[in-house]
Amino acid sequence: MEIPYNVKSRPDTGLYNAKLGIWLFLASEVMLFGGLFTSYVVLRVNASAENWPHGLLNIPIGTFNTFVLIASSVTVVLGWAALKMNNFARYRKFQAITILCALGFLSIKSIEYSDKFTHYEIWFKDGHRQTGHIHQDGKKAWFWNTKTLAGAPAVKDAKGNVVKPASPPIAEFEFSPDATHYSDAAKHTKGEPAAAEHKESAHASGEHAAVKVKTADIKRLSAFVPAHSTYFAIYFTLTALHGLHVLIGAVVIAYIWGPGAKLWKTNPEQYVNRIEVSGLFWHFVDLVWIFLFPILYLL
Amino acid sequence: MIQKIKDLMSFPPLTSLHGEKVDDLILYVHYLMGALFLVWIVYFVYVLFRFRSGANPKASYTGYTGHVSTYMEVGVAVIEGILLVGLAIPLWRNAADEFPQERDAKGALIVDKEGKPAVTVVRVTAQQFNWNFRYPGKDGFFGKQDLKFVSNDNKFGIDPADPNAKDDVTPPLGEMAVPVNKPVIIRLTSMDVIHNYAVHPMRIMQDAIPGVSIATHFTPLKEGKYQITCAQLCGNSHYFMKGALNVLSQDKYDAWLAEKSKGAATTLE
Amino acid sequence: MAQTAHDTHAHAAHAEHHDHGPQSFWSKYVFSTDHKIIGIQYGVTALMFLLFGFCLMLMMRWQIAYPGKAVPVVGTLLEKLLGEPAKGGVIAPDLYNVFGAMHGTIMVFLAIVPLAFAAFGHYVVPLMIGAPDMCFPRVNMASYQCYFLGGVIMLASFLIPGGAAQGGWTSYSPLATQIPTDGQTYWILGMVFLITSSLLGSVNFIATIIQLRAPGMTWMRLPFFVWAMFVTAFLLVLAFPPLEAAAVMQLMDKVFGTSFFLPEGLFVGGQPADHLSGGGSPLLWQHLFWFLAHPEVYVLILPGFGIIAEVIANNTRKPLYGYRALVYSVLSIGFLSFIVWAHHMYLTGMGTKISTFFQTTTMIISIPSVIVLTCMFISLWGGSIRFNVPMLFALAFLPMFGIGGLTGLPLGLSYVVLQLHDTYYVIAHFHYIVAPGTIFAIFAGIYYWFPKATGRMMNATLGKIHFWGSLIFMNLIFQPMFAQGMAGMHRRMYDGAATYSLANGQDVIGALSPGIIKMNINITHAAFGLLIFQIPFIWNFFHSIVKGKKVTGDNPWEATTLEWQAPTPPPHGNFAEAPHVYRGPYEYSVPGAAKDYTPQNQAP
Amino acid sequence: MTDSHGHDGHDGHDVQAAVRKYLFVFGALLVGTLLTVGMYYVHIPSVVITIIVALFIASIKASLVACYFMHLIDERKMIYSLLLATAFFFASMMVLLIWAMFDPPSLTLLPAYQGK
Ligand code: HEA
Ligand code: HEA
Ligand code: CUA
Ligand SMILES: [Cu+2]
Repeated sequence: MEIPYNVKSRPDTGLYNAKLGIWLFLASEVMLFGGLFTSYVVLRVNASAENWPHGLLNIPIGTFNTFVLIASSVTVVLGWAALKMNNFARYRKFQAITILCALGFLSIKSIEYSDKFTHYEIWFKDGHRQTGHIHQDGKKAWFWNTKTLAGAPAVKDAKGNVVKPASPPIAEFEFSPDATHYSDAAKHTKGEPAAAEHKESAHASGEHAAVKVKTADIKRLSAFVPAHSTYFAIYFTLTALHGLHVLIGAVVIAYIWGPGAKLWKTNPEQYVNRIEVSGLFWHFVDLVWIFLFPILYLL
Repeated sequence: MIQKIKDLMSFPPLTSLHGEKVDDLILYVHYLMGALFLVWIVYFVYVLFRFRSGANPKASYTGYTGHVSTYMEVGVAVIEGILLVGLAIPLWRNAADEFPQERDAKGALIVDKEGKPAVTVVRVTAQQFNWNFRYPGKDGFFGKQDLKFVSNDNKFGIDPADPNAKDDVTPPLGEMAVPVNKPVIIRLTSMDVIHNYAVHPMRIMQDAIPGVSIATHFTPLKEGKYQITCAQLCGNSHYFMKGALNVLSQDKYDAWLAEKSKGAATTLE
Repeated sequence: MAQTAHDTHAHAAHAEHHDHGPQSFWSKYVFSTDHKIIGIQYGVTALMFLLFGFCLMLMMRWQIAYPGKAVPVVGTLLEKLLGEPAKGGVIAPDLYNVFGAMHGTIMVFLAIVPLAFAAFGHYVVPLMIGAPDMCFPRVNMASYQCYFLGGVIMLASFLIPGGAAQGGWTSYSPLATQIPTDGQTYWILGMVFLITSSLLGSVNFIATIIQLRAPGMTWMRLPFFVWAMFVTAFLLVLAFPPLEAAAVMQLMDKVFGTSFFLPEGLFVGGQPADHLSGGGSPLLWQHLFWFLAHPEVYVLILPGFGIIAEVIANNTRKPLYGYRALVYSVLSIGFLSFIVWAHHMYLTGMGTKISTFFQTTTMIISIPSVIVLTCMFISLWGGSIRFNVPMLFALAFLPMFGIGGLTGLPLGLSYVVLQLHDTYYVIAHFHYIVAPGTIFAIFAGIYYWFPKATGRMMNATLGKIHFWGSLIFMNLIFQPMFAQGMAGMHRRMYDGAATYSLANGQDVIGALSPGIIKMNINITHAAFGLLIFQIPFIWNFFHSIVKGKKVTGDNPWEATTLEWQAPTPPPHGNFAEAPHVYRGPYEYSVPGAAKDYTPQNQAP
Repeated sequence: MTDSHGHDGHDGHDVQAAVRKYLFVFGALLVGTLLTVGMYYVHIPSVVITIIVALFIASIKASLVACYFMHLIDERKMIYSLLLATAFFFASMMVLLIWAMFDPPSLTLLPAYQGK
């Protein structure tokens, strides 16, 4: 016996199996991201102004990425429409753009990520704080934190061979501070969400000249990694989870586009269904980003 | 009679003012449960006997057609509603919102005939695996507390600049005392993980959660030694996290406090 | 999206099975896409976990009864396996917490849900609705594999240094993140797999029930069991993801040093934790956890209701009383279960408004449960009751669930919780529901559907021994816990609350009396008694697979629902010819009919 | 276009119209994004208004995607009831959780806590 309604819709529900399946799956995804959004609100309301950085993300890049994702959503649905009109070649073209957009989105996101990993905040013992970059041997330092400054003993494997040489404690390092600190800026422009745009420009061009910073003066040092603050924690959690969805969606779409396309010859109706179902998932991913972008970048 | 029922159900002894109401509510709910259980179990046994296949080889397609079950369901709902609206909710308002007044409108301490504070206020900070207590001292004011001051030498985050902190009293770990027959307010928080402050004869239990301060209140009615149970899993020695609560006469309490406040200022920093 | 990649291959898979070519052991029993095999895989794996969870509990009960004494029989083995925490065969406090957390986790997520929901659901639901299989057979297989992997991760975590999770099955932060071992990380990873598994499974259930009902199988002709599964699947689909979100955040806290659930000024291991950014909230975890965990407890009981309903209808030889009322009740239980969760959190500093809301919803949700039980009870009236083994378990379920459910009522009132929160009263409350409740329902289901799955009956005498032994010892275990709880004995006490006993000072008011402490020993003995009475069952189970009495027809219980109209055991694809449904599910003793049962697919 | 996109026959004309609709929605989405970003640079003095407007625009965009790209607008009742239930549970989670976290009078967040 064959499983019914895999291809054709069941008359009384008007749905084929996979379509119902994907909607159910999306319902659970709504609750998954819903849980994270709810947490975002709670943490945000809980946080004091100094502990919730503003304007550290690059808005033009974010906006551009939003366009990329929206465009990919449109090409999915256009591709599907092309197939409906039996135009396989056109479908292929549109869907190829979708996949490229997905890759583009992910690449841009990873550039943004790496930018954060090399951007630091220092809490000085005297209470003031500063953001900026750290240079070591002329290169940008990655992933430093307070512990890095203390140095580390050599790592040896079981046989006693040195796997990683010891790093000496760092007494002083070169730091290029940004023009303003987000929490200072927030104080000046009381209550405005902005304060950021000086920041952006500062970051882009007007970095102050490098200064020497003494480890002894530092209470805490952190790159803009999840552990930096609850804001970055939720930022990375949400965007990474979203990125994972983009990746999975792209893989599925690419599979259907490439090796899976044989089905078009044998069972075109089912093939179109697959496009529709993968498309539904893709639009959902887009939909999540539509909320993520203003919440994380702008508010 | 009621005491007999309570003993039968192994209620612990009762030594606080509001505890009576906790017990009453527990008893009322259990009466409801007991009645329901009894009715159903009698019916159950009867039915199993009467309609066993040996005695009743041919089942009835229609079965029971009356309405008694509907009345029972409505009855249960109504009784639950009465318990909820009539008792549970007002009582909880009393526990969570209606705190005894410690100060009058002008901010002066309210005192009893002997000039002693009418309400005892204690700050409780739980830690793995013990209890820290703080008393406000003579002025009746606690030092300001802010988590940003927390450090190894200042575990409670007391504002070092606040003069009110100077006469605060910190008895040894795990030792708490209160005067009998006077309302007590405790303000609970924790330094590390979630604990729970429970004293069963007083019928109080309250979570101690890091980052927040939660207040609760009770009025002890009987002098004596009590133990504070930690009622929330807090690590490998959770089972061992016991505190002492001594309910003393006013005189003894004053003496105790005076003794503990010697050198109070130094225990702080 | 997983569906898109998999579902439609079923077509090909079927073609392959159609020619009945010889299948390898692997493709037939391990990587099977047949819903029945998957059901059996779930069942057997989950029974193992049930036994394992029980063994963990026996070791804990030993420690509670005889604190600091070496565990008999397995003590040396424990020491060999786990090292320091089981030194000399004595359970250390850390290990006790490991066992406690894992007993809860394993019982709930790896034993009861996979048995009651996944095993019975996978095996029975498609048969009951007259479908050839589930909608997405590949997804189905993936669901079992995720479950299996999750189980392996949970088991593996026992053997890592420091052992498995120790923060209780509730894994409250900050405790769960502060314990310096990796157990919690494994727990979270395991949970992610288990969550994925139930997600895949339940999406499949819902789609199958909506799409693959046989012609004529309208919603109001569905057996009640299918309804129960339908609602359960919805609970899993919609309540689990927030826990997944919370798990991801806790994982970040644990691995990447974030502070989602950690406030400012926290001490870790007695030192101020200035490496943490702070700003998180411990209560957030509790809310997200209970948002899942309350619906989860109904996931534990609804399949039980379903099984019981089938067995009772069959063995009273009459229709269930109030079928519609039952359906609407489970629907409202499912609906309401999403908005009562904070009744687990009354003592977290809750104000009057919130507590009023949650107390009210909690009281309201008890009403449909009362209706369900009432309908079952009244179904007995006028029946011709056969006391076979499944029916015995089903009948015992009723008062046992009654006790567990009724004791939920006081716990639903916040003022009462001032006395009873986190005491053994709570332990007794929910164990009455899940142990003599759901486990009995599971036993009833196993005895009932065993002949369909194997073509052989289980031995009734052994079954009756199993039943009476289990019933008596279950009550001996859990009844005293109400008294202990009322007296103020708390759960998760490594030494069985000896620290708080009168023995430590005669003048302490309210310390636990020797009588209360002594109960620990009696309970433990009863738990060992319970173990002994499981032996007939285990033997019966395996022995009957190969040696049990062969059934003479496809319908040994003379039942009406569709699964009994399929061949025994049903082949891949289930029915010889697609069934057509003409009537409701419980047409027993129809006046004027020739037999006392009229199958759903019997043409009028 | 009920069930549309019906898998069975439908003329290219239908699809053509749909394509125009998609492009229109695409345009609307771009405009929405620009509006949100623009508003940010304009510095509306009230944070609350900024948040409300931003979320409002986002919701509009989201419903456009859901209704047209995901064809919700001519979807079946089954899907509607599913999404309605999900929306309800999501809303109750969000609202009740936030309410429960910030209402309690007996619970004071420590940093703001003033000694008495
Ligand atoms: C399957 C599991 C299950 C089920 C169905 C329930 C059902 C209920 N539970 Fe329970 N509960 C748990 C599992 C379950 N619970 C668990 C695991 C915990 C502890 C978690 C932890 O902290 O680790 C817990 C804890 C728990 C608490 C928190 C206690 C605390 O920690 O302070 C509360 C409080 O409201 C509660 C209430 C209820 C209520 C009101 C019901 C209601 O739905 C019950 C409704 C049922 C009835 C009202 C019965 C009706 C029957 C009749 C009328 C017929 C009677 C006939 C005869 C007896 C013959 N439960
Ligand atoms: C579904 C859930 C479930 C089930 C079924 C059980 C079953 C049992 N539980 Fe448990 N329990 C929990 C969920 C469950 N528990 C949870 C969530 C906690 C809280 C954990 C925490 O604090 O975080 C807890 C805690 C808990 C405690 C408190 C520990 C403490 O706080 O320190 C105790 C104490 O006695 C206990 C006892 C028991 C006993 C004696 C059983 C018995 O009823 C077990 C009976 C088992 C059987 C009868 C097994 C039969 C098996 C077979 C027959 C196998 C056959 C195999 C084949 C055929 C292959 N449990
Ligand atoms: Cu502190 Cu348990
Ligand atoms: Cu609950």
